[in-house]
Amino acid sequence: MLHTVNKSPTERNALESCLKHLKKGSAVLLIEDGVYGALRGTASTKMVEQALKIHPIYALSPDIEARGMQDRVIEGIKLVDYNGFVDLAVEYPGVQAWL
Amino acid sequence: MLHTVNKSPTERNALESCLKHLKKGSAVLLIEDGVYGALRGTASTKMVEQALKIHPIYALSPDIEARGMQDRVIEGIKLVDYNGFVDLAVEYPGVQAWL
Amino acid sequence: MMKLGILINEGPYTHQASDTAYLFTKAAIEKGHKIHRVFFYNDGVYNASRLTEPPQDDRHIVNRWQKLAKDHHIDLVVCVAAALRRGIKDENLQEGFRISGLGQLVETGIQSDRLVTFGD
Amino acid sequence: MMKLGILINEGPYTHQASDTAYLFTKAAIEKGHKIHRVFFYNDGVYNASRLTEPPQDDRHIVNRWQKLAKDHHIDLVVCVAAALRRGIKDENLQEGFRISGLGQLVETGIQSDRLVTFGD
Amino acid sequence: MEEDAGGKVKKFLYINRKAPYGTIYALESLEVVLISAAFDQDVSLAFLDDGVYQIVKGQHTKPIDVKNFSPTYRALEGYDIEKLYVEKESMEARGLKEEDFIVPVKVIDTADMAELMESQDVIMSF
Amino acid sequence: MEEDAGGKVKKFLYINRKAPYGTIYALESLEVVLISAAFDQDVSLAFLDDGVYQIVKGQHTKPIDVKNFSPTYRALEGYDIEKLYVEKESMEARGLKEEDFIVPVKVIDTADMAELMESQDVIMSF
Repeated sequence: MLHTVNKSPTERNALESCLKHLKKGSAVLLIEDGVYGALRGTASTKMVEQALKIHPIYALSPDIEARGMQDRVIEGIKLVDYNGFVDLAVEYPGVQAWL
Repeated sequence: MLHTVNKSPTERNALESCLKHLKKGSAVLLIEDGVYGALRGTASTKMVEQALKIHPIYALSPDIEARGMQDRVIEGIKLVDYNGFVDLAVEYPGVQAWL
Repeated sequence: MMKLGILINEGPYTHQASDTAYLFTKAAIEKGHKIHRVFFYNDGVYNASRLTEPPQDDRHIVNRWQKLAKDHHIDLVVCVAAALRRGIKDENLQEGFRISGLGQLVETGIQSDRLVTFGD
Repeated sequence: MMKLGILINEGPYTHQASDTAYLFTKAAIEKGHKIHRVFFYNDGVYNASRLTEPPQDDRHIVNRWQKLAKDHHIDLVVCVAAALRRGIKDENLQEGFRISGLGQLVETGIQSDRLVTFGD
Repeated sequence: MEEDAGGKVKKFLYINRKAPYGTIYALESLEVVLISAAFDQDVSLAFLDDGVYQIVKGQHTKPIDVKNFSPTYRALEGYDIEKLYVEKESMEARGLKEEDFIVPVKVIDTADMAELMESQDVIMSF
Repeated sequence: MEEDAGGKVKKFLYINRKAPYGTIYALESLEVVLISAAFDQDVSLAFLDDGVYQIVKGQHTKPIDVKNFSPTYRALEGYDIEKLYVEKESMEARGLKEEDFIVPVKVIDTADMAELMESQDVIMSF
């Protein structure tokens, strides 16, 4: 399953709840304000780094750049553009949005 | 100042942020989904009880009843209706909404 | 008796903000306070759509505001910039609302004893 | 090549959901995938308002969807129940969108290889 | 209503993570669930995070002048929609017990909820 | 524009707690701030919680096809709106430093932010 998260982890509980519900083989894609979850040195970094040990985590680079966060992404998080988003949605057997 | 909070404390950070910014003499009014912050036995109860030692906390009873929470309100939190909301807005020198 | 300004930032039905604002405003009027203005901003501009048609058994948020304003001579102002980008124009504006500039919001803040905000 | 269904739950400009959905859908088409339907629900119905008029230097979200649909024969469906309570009707519906029932959303789930949701 | 979906039966999961009344998502999610009953699919509902508040007993919405839609969850059984799952950790963090709910539900833990999500064909979240 | 407000000068505080682009609140808040410049009031802006992200340097919005409004914060000075406050704790929890901001700001702690809020006549939050 590909899980998409579009909320900032410092404003809402969506990312935290998502990470608790990942099964083996699942991946996370951070989009929109969700990309704040991809950053180094924040209150949520440790939680994300823990999940990253087990699950691939992606972040939508257009959203990262829009927010000026291009130099702050946690090592190991893969950046994708909209084409990459489409590829992920196709590659995984389903897409679950954590709204 | 009267601070209004309309977000659930288990979904967003609004209540937590509000409580950190209370000055002596300020009060909090929980409305809409914010009334979930008025409940006993939840993950946010302790935080609210701490604030209650120093600040008056009110909850909008129509919103409490709508959500079926009438028997779960923390002792010491005062219930008000829309008339009471108006009285509080008038009594305090300003109203700050934590959106 | 006080002069109150009301700011509504969310659309009807989707968020409770407009419901709460309405019930607050009604209570304030009944208590003898004066409503300087109700200002609709952000998605709040959708509260002014004349085409709104809720289910029969549901409250009619738009018409409720309209009636309250008519009965008590309340100024219902919809922000023009917020309205244009959301498709609210004279063409679909309910009677009793008027479209004006953001300056009316700032003026509400200046002229009211309290500005009370309802949003998300 | 896959058949994708798109669900949009938020209105234009207010939330980024419709922007992301558009850019995703466009990329999917360019990659050769088929879009079974774009379904507009909740505040998503506001994406279909013909009266929408953003500032000159801003993207026109409504017309952008309309053009994409025309160029690639995409079915843009607006939920009738969600639309009525939000004041979207034939009267202010942009060409290229059609109003229909929620069953079309369930059908999209059944017929598509993937349903991708964009919301708040 | 067009109910012919070519004979396919898919597993549909409706995920409810938001509280009722503050926003319309809970109600409009329920409206989709009701419609889906006509399509003979394999439907489940999951209540987690603040979504567990949607099905709490004793909702009285008259004071806020909004329709109380919680009794509708009881009607789901009549449409053969009987798989309602509540996440234990979400329920407990809100001081709720199984008997607080207006409908019979199956209480499952986070690991089982994750399993449930993973086993679906179509997931809808509002 | 009607700018006559009877000569009153009030303290206006615009509170920014939301990130930019995911929602329109940051932009539409800024639009009110700009209009307020015409009214000769005593205007301050507060950035706390995710609001601090609004004024981070290096925003490039072309890839999401949305207008980058962050340079507009720099224009505020020209309208004599110079009191921009950032909450230290919010900034640090997001790994940001004072030099990461696109405009000069005053960094204050939570206690001072609370003081600032308390001293205002009109508070607008979006």
